[in-house]
Amino acid sequence: MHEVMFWGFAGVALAAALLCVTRRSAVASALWLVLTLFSLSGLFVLLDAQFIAAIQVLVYAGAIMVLFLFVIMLLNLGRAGPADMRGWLGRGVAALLGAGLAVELWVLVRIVRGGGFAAETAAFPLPPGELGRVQAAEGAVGMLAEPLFRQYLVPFEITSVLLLAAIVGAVVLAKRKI
Amino acid sequence: MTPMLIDLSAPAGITLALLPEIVLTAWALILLLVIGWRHGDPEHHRWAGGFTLVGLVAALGTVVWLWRAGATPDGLPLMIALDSFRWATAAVFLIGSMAAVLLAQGYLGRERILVPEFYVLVLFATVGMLLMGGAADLIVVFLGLELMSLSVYVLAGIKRRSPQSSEAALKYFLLGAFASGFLLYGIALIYGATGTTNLQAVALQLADSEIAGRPMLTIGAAMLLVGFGFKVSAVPFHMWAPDVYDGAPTPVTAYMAAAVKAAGFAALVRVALTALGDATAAWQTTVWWLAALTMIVGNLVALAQRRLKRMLAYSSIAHAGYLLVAVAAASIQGGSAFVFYAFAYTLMTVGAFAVLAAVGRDGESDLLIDDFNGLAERRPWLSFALAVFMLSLLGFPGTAGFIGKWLILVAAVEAGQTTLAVVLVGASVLSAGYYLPVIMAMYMKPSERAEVAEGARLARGGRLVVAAAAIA
Amino acid sequence: MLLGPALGVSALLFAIGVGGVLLRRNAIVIFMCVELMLNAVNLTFVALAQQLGPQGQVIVFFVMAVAAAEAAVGLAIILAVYRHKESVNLQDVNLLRG
Amino acid sequence: MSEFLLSIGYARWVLNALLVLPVVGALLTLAVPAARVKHVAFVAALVEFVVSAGLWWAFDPASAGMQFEFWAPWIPSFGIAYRVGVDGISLFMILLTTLTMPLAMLGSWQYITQRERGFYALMLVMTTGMLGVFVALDLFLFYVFWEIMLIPMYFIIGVWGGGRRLYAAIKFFLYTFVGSLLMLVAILVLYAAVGRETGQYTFDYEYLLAYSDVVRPWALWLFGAFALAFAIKVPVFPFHTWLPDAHVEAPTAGSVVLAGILLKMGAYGFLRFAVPFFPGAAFDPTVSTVVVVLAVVGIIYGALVAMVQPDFKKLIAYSSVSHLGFVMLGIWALTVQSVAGAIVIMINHGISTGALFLLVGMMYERRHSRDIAAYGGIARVMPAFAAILTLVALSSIGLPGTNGFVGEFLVLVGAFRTQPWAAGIATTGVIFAAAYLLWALQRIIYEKLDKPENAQLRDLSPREFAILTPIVVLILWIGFYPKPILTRIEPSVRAFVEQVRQPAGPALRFVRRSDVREAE
Amino acid sequence: MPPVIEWVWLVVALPLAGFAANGLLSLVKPTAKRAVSAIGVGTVAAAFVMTLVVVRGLAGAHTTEPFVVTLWQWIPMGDLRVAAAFQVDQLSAVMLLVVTGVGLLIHVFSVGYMRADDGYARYFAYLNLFVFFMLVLVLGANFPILFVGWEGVGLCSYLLIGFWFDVKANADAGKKAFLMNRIGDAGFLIAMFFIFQATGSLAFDEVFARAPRVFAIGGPTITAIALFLFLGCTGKSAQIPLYTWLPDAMAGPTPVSALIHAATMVTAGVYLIARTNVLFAMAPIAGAVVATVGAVTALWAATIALKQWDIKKVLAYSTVSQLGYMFLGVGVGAIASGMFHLVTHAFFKALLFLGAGSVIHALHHAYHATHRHEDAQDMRNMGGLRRWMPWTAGVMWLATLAIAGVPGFSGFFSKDEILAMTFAKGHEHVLFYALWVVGAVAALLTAFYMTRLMLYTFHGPNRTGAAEQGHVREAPWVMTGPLVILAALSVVGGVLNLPEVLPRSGWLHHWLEPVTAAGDFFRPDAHLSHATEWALLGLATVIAGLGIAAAWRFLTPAALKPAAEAPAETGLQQVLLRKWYVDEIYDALIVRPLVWLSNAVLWRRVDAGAIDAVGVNGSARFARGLGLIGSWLQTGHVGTYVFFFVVGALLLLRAATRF
Repeated sequence: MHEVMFWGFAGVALAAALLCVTRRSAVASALWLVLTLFSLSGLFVLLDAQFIAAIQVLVYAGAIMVLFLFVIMLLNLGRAGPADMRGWLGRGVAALLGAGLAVELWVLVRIVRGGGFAAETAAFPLPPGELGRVQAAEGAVGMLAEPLFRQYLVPFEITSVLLLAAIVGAVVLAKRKI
Repeated sequence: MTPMLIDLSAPAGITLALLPEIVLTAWALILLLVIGWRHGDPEHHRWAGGFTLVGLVAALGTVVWLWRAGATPDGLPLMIALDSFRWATAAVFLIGSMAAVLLAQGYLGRERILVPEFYVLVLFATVGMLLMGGAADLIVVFLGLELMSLSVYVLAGIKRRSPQSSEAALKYFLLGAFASGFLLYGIALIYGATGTTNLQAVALQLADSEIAGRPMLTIGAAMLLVGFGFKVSAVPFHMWAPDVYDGAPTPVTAYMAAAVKAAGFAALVRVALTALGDATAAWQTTVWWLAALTMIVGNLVALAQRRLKRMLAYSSIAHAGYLLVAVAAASIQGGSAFVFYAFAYTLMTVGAFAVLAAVGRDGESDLLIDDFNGLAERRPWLSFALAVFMLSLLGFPGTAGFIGKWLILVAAVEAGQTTLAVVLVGASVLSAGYYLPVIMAMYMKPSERAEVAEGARLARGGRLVVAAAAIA
Repeated sequence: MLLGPALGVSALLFAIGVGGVLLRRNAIVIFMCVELMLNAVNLTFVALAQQLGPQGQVIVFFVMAVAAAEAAVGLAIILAVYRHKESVNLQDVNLLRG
Repeated sequence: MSEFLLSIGYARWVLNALLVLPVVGALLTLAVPAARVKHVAFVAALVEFVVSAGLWWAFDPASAGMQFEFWAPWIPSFGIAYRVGVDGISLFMILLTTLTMPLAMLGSWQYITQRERGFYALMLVMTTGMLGVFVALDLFLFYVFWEIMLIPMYFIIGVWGGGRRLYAAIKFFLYTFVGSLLMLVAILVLYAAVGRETGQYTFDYEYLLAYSDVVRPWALWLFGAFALAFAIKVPVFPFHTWLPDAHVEAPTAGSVVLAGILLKMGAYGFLRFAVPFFPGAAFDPTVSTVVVVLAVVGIIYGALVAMVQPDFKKLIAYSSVSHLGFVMLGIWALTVQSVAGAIVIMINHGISTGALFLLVGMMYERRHSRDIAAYGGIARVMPAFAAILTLVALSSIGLPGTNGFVGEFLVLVGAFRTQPWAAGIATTGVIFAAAYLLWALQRIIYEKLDKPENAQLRDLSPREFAILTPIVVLILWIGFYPKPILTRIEPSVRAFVEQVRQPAGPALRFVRRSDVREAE
Repeated sequence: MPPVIEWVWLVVALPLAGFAANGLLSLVKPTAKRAVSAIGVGTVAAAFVMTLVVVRGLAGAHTTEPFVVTLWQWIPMGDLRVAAAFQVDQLSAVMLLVVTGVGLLIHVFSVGYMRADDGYARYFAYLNLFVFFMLVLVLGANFPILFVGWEGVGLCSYLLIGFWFDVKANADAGKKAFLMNRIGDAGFLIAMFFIFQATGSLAFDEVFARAPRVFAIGGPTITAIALFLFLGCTGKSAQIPLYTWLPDAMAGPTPVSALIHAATMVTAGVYLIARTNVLFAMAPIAGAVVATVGAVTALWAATIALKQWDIKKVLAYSTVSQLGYMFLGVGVGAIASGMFHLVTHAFFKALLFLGAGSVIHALHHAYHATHRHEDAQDMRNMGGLRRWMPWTAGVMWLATLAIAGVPGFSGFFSKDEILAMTFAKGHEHVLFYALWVVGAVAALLTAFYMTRLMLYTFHGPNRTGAAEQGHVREAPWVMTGPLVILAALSVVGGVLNLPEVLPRSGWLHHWLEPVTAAGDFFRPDAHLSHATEWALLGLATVIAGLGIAAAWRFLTPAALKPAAEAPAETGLQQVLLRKWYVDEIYDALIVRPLVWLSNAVLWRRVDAGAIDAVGVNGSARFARGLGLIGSWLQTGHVGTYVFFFVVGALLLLRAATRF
């Protein structure tokens, strides 16, 4: 059951991703990307990351993609332009390089298949299902809140500065009149 | 002197350890508040610059204080490192930022880029750099890098009237984000291979040579290199650099060529030497090739340039190659050589851009080398300064550039990278082919411009930069 | 134990994202492809977190924040370019070259 | 004299003074009013010469080692020290330098009319650079000086040079730069290897020399890097093409310094560094054959090409290639006579060729042409000039009784012992030398005075006499009584030859029995 | 050592002082001709007196060992010790006397000859310098010092040939002389290197003492040394193949031709072989080569002399020819005979040249007076001059008889002795009989062309021109005085070394014995019976008479036309007039190819073409070209950048997964 759902979400995610990059219309691409993000969120749930799955939907699909769509609409880019996609040579090159990258990275899967993951990572691997149990015990939020505000306090604060900088930057660039 | 032990798990300790960053952030916030209702007036603008400078100096003060106090982490450094590398690089970044601010003060007014947020963004970018140089965790590296990058994307495009500036921002942003993806993937794989993102913990794991050779780690390292390679503009990930340097306002270009690149290197050196120091097999050869290619391509293409700004952009790529040699040495000497060279390079390149800014106007990107003909007659001191910068960039004895190059060569040779050292000197010869014509134009060719170039006066701050850098 | 498949899916997604960046000329779509790449990496983190503890998920949290920030700045830059060129097609953005 | 020098502690401060004085002079030239610049510079150069002249008396001719040494730590963490010293090999290079500079400045008196301040300051700075090269006993220090003097020369050619000065300047710079950077790498490899082996990381000349054996596996490569740097500077055929351009385009003083001193730095480098550090590589049969062949080719080739030059300066430039070929042959023949002869030729070439360039400069100042064809018959109107030109040309030809003969004779007589064929062929060089110089001489000062613009030329002015008199005196003095010079050179040369021969071992199997006698 | 010998340096120093003084005067006050003459002649006269004193000292010492006066160490380096040292012995004494004596006479003559010249001071400076170097040459106690003089006289020769440098031909001739000499000098140098290599010394006494121990008789080293030395001699003494400079050298003032190119410098080669006779004695093959080259040169030059019109050219080829005799003499080992001929030749050839100078001087004045530009040296413009110049004609006839070998005159004895010694060596190898025949034929030709010269110059009708005849005058006494003295010497010079068949024979032979003895040790004793000797003397007389008579009989001065109207020569006459086209052949085979090689190939192709254009500028252009490609790839399109980015990333990953 678990696995069937995994492959289902994975299949949708991959297919939607492919459509996202190949649709001429920017709006279509954006919507397919939203579908990919949703599928990913499903995968996150299956991988014992419920909180992440939730904010994936909230932040990514809900906020970021809306922003994208907003800009697309603002700039009136809804209609596909003829030059949006590369020519056949460009497509071939893109496909080739993409496939090449996939092949290179596929080695990761082979490793995991071949030797089992426990042998692959040196660090303290959790027993299978342990993370799920922790999540059940501490709650999806609690499991993340603890490290986030203790161990990862510094990065968290940096993130806040980062967002502030992004706001300032966006304002500087996008404001009609300064 | 007893080292000052800092407990990095307690909030007080973290505050102390991050003092420079906190000072800068606080400064940025105050500045943001102030300029919220006081901007648009050149007077306010100048004030903002001055204020920023004070902040940078204050941060430098805290850095020096922590350095002299011998701040040492109590146990494993979590997230943030406390070592001399951090303080040294922090000093380089802060000085680079100061130079950029000094340069910008006159420049922005002259070019009518009256956006006081410029300084806020410089401060934020500096915070990002400090974090990159001081990171003890890959996540901090990543976040610092993003903080710096985002700020600099905006800075590159801050001259909104100029299509070139916007284009530079767009190219930088798209490729930068793209490269961040690779970097992040690399972090993920290293996390996967070692189970941690803490640099020292990673190193501990990799002390086991069996792990060091695993594909997950090597691929992760390669991905990291791609990401850093982009930031430091290593060939073949360099192609954004000339365009962006060309299009961005000159003070920003100087900032990018000097401090931003140095920050990228600082992070690279930290990751490579601290975390992957025992897994040199995974990256040394690659860095070797990157270094060689970067030096050769950067210098060759620079040879073909006729516009000074673009030539300096390619030269900055070439210098990234020299710095990569220091990284490829994979030794402590390499690290210290890097710090010194970064410092020297910051000064000389900022100086060169400062002269460029002083001579040209309206973006300067159209300033041909031929336009410098006979400059020595008209503006002897400026020409002298530029000549010194060129020689320093060339690595001529008597300049800081030489000492830097010397240190890098020593490190490379001691690490047995003699071939790379030979490539380095060969590339230096190429570089003479474009640095010298600048000197030739200024001193040995007659002036073609009839008009007495009285305008385009160098701002006081700019002059300070030139003077400081010329001493180097 | 879905680690292997998850890593594979994430690698494929990443590759698709890269392919998209190579394929497209529209700055916004390229940016979306970059977002896709970031998400692929997120999937890797989450999959690894299942074995290595919740830190991986925390990192995903940060990545999302970064993505949001990038989106804000990036779209602002695209807007700025659009003001000059009336286009976000990268074919039209080549003042700087050589 | 020597008591007086002792009483003022001359030996302790002389080298430092020599290095500092020109810089002080340069600063002064920047400070004084424009009209006084050249006087100040000239006085500075003259003072420098006077100070250096004491070396002649204070030098102990019995010692082969370094004298007047001074040592001070500089960058201890890298084993870099400020260490200077003089031996019989460098002594005359120093004197030559300090003598040439005031003469070259006098020779520029009217030639340089623009940006005098810069010119004289650069000349003085260059003096320090060149002297530094000759006295440095620390490889880092040496390298710094070696490179530093490039810049003043580059400016002197590029700013005050002739029509194609830009091309000549950058060619000069790049050529030299290529070689010297490779040498830098070689220095570092030596430093690292010796440091690794002995635990003592230092750039000290004598320390590295003592342990240079540790790099034996890569000695050929390191030697190659050093040799390239020096060969370009010498210049050895086929690395010589920068020389004609640089010589021709440089202003008089530039040519004089180039020919008189800069070229010597290459040969000096071989004597001081390349050969002693890597004797095995330098006298590897293949290497030594190549060098000797190149030296001989340079001798003949330089002479032949010089013969057909229409430009007098270019002719002199190619003649330098020929002369320096003798120097290379002398070093590689590795006998006491030939090496000493090489040094004497270095001195002579500095004097004679420097003088020739000064004379060309005087011609140029009058007629603004360096074309041989523009002259003819000027002995009628400028008899004193013609007489001195003839004398200098004869010295360059190597006529016995002039300095030129002493050097060439020593080189050839020594070289014949170990490299008979090369020496034999090189001897024919003296024929070609006579051919190109006499032919040029004929076309310049003899034949009919058929160009009206030449009819009114002034003969030498008192200033020009002042420049040329010391040269004439030296030409004759060294020609007739070179002994004081030879005795000062001999111990160092002897030490050089013995030290190099020792480890060279089987490579020197061609040394004849008769040659071994002298070691007894 | 007699103390007076120590003063030998004065002999050398005096002319040098004269040079310095006159040289200075020539730059400062060239018009002070009186002072110049006083200095120029005075120093040489003083040197002559000093020479007499020194030679007296030497003769009084009755020693067989040379006196070596070391002045200072010249080039001491390692085991090489070259001292500035003079060697006074019998051989150098002879040369000293000739050089200072004849030199003095020619200096005196020059006072008259050069009186009107602008470069009077310069001339005397050069002449004094020449005497200085010549004295260094003959006094040098080691090879390098000898070489100083050797090259120095070459230099003076160069300066004096090109004395009237306004004319390109003169300057060319000077240069040619120097270069030809230099070729020989290179040989000399190589010989020195060999000697030093083998014996470890360059001082004469040491070398000659060590030579028997070091060299095998007839061995390759000693032969090479001797041949290289002889190469030096062929340059200096104008022998085949390097003789062509000497006729051109006649471009110089005539007293110079007399002093340098007849009496002294050109005989330096003979002197050198006499000096190193030990070495030549040990290298019989080299000796044979010397003799052969000498004999062939004697004949060769004589043929050319037959057809020359320029009076000085005839004398020049005659000089070459006579030098050939001297080499024949020293080549067969008859050192004293060679030296004997050297001395007598110095007398009569100097006389001939000075006489010719006197004629030229007169004609020059004549043409000058009428403002005609005719060649004052062309015999076709002379004829019948004995009417106006009886003294000159008379003394020149004496010299002609001497050189032609008329019995009783000095040339008869010296030339005959050489031929006799050659003949005597014939029993060793038939080659020497052949050489004797060649020498005899050359003697015949000598008698012929000298008579021709006298006939055309002094006899028959005058062709100078009607207007000019009135201006032709005998030279002043300052010029004819030296002529008379030389004439006397030419006549009686033979007593120096009479043949064995006469009483008081072989004085010079005995005098030189200390020098030649070491060499004679290695030579088989060649002796002629008195009968043969008488026969040879008779034959010589016949040859001389035949030559003179033939000239007298066949030549008709009356039929000659002045040079301006003379018809072109044809056939063999043309070939002889053009000197067998040797100059043209040298030019075509050596000079032109060399210049072409240097200019078109080495300079333009190798230097500018290959090294500079391809190597240096080519690499610069190549680098710039690569840079332009890189710049072109920088398209400005993000797509391109991403493409390279991804390719790079793939390569990096590829490298990473290989581990």
